Amino acid sequence: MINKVVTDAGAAIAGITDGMTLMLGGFGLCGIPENCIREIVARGISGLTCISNNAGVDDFGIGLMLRKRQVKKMIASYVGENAEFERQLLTGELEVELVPQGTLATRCMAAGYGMPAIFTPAGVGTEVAEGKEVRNFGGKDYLMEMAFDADFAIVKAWKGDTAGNLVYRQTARNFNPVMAMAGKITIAEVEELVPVGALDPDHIHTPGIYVHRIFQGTNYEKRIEQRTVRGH
Amino acid sequence: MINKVVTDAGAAIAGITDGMTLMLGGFGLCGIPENCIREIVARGISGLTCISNNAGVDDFGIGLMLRKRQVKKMIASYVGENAEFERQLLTGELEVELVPQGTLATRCMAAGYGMPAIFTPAGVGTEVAEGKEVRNFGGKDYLMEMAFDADFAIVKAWKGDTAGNLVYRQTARNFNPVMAMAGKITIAEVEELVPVGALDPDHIHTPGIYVHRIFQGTNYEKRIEQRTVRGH
Amino acid sequence: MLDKNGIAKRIAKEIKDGYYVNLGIGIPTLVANYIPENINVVLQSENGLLGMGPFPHAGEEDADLINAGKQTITMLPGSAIFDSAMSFGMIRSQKVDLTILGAMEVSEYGDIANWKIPGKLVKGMGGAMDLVASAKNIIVAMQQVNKAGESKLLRQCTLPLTGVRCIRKIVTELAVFEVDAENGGFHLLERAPGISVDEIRNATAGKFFAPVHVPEMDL
Amino acid sequence: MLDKNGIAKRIAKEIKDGYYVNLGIGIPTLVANYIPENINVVLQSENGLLGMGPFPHAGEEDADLINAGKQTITMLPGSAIFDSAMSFGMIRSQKVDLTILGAMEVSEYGDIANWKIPGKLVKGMGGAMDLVASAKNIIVAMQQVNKAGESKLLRQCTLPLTGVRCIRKIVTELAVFEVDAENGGFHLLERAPGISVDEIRNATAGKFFAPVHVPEMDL
Repeated sequence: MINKVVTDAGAAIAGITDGMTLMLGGFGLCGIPENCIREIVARGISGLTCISNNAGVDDFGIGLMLRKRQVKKMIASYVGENAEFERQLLTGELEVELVPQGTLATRCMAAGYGMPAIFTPAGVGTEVAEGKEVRNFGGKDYLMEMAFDADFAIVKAWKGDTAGNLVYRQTARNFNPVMAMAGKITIAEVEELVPVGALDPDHIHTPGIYVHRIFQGTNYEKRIEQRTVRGH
Repeated sequence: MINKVVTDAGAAIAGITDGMTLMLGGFGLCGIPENCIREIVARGISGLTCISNNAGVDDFGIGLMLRKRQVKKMIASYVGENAEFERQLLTGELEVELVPQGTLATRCMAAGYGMPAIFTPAGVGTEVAEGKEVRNFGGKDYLMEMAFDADFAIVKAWKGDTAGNLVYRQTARNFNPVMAMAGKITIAEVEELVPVGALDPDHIHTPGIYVHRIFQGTNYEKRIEQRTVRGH
Repeated sequence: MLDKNGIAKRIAKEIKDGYYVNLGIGIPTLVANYIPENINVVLQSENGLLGMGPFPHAGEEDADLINAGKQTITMLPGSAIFDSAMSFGMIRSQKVDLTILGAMEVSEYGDIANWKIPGKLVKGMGGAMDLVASAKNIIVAMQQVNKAGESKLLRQCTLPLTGVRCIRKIVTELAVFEVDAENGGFHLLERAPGISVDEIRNATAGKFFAPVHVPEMDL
Repeated sequence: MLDKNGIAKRIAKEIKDGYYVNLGIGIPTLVANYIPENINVVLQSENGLLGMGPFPHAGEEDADLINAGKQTITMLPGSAIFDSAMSFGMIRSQKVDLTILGAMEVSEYGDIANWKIPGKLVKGMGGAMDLVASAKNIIVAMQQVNKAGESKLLRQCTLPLTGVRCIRKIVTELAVFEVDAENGGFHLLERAPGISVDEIRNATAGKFFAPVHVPEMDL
């Protein structure tokens, strides 16, 4: 019987090699696949193109991969909060493609939904539009943006079952469901792996058909980037 | 304070007038907005264009509207199981636009997601492609299909809260979430209306921002179209 | 000559462990009865369900739980519910490994017609056009010969098309074929028990190819 | 001259009962503090939340619950969580009634620049380009004059654009403007308390229009 469950991040990332394109779920440090990132860093896989909304911070998330110079190109919407990123960008070591956040999300969804391209008004008239087809619908201009093509998508969910069904928690959902749909191979790491039947079919955010490998992660740090609390 | 809750189907369908375009959720008779259909029939609103996956059966669902000749045009993917429909189609009283089911769903989603058009391979090389732009991406042909433009979307959910958040039950979900996103005005009828806070934010299928009016329906028949049971 | 269940039984052998499968209405639905128990297969129903189970026991039918044929069904453990856009999203992105559906006609180039007979009432294509345009792996389950004795494996389809050059494999009451969409032609792979190559050739209106030795189906 | 809180307070008056509102980082975030209690407003955070509440009490921060500025937040009753595609779907389809965001420059035609200073490090546009391209109702909250004393309300933006002809209303430390995207021009609507029309004119580099009588803001 085919089994999607793998023991750990080491087994999960089998097949990820130098030069591949990876999607990594999360928004800032929220809902990022900590275990897989740790393992990719440990193995030193390099020359990677990473599609992710952000690039982590200096010492966490994708920032760990940047520090080890494993990333050739970053496709993201916002890459602040990262001095090492800045250094590599200014020295030309790192290539960066900035994409409006909604365009980024929708290009992932397009891949998962088998749509080769989508139309969005975001970026019309700006440098984001350079080289792209502009098309008018109903008096408004839209850019045609292409679906992403990623070798692996790596996502983090709260719970998952052995069939690969995933449930996310609060805003740790963010890009994870759209990336889960979009990888040629999708790896899910979850805080809690449960048997089939333990999740309500009505509550599943990512159906298992999109998930090829799943494992229960360990030692989640779940770091908070901007700890803000209420005044008195 | 603005209040989305209306008392009943009568109040919910206020503003629906002759000649409008309506989206109606459901698949077959599963998950259809029974209360609103009943009310539209009672009022005799006519000349309607209905976008719905199916056209009901002779004496239930959209079939009730057909029987009263309220529908000018039906946009659907499958319209069998309906003798009166057949009669009106053959006499030319009823206009029909048949749309592949995935195209129908995606044209709804496109409206809800602010995408003026989408690309799908469904129908390439068939009569569905007539008059449509064909475009090749990566060696494969796709049709460009336009987002729907509906005056009202009328959906049925299992539970809803007073903020308009909706939860569907099992396969009664079907087209309801994509249509809920797509109407200029969206009406939701629910089996159970609950106060805000009663639904888990992680379990909401349609966020309330898409829903303009909501009410708790009555006398749900929930008719089964093909009752099939297991042999011994 | 195979009956409907025989066709379904033969098709079931094409299903591999771990497959996600979409079964059309008619003979394809019967395939579910012949899936080997030692493999794990998940059935997709395009109205929005993965993990479709058998029909419910009498009295346990639920109006909220139906398949794409509008029949009452059950869910197996590990099922997931989703909306129609996502359902066809996973079909278009080829996450569904195998699609099995019926046909009125198939051409030697793999064109299929199965949704409309001009002059007769049109019921609509439902999800068939999406499925045939998107699936990487489609098996057609059909009667090779109609009631008038005419072959439905043709040089060209005469009925309005559902999809173009999309069918690779056909299982009929007589045989299993592979379709050569490149050069055109029905390549005979297997014979139904007791059926001769000549009988199959005679029932095939399109270009027909058979190797010297054609094995009988192993059912 | 208004401080940041003054600008936020004035903008809060633009928010109507039943509005869904997206608040950008900086001054816009402060607007939440001035929304009248007798109206019902739902805040959207584009990372995937409707119903954003105030910051949590110390000790109740949850790493899984942040806003688009990556700050820990809370949810109010009636909240809904969704993915990034749906979040920008509702933005593009104009379900969000009002977007409030900051700007480095605005042109007299309503072009906005707020994401990039060439030669300085580029942090990225985040969701700003999607928001300005889609929202039907955008208010810019900004300082009218930079630290060098130069106006940021220009004939043409000098920085790379975030969006074209999309800004209709601007609230600064000095005034409230309406932008005429058709003919070009900043139309003065209100003065900050104690600020004269001339002071505002002098702080506006783009075409400036003022009626004979310009009311003072009602804060």
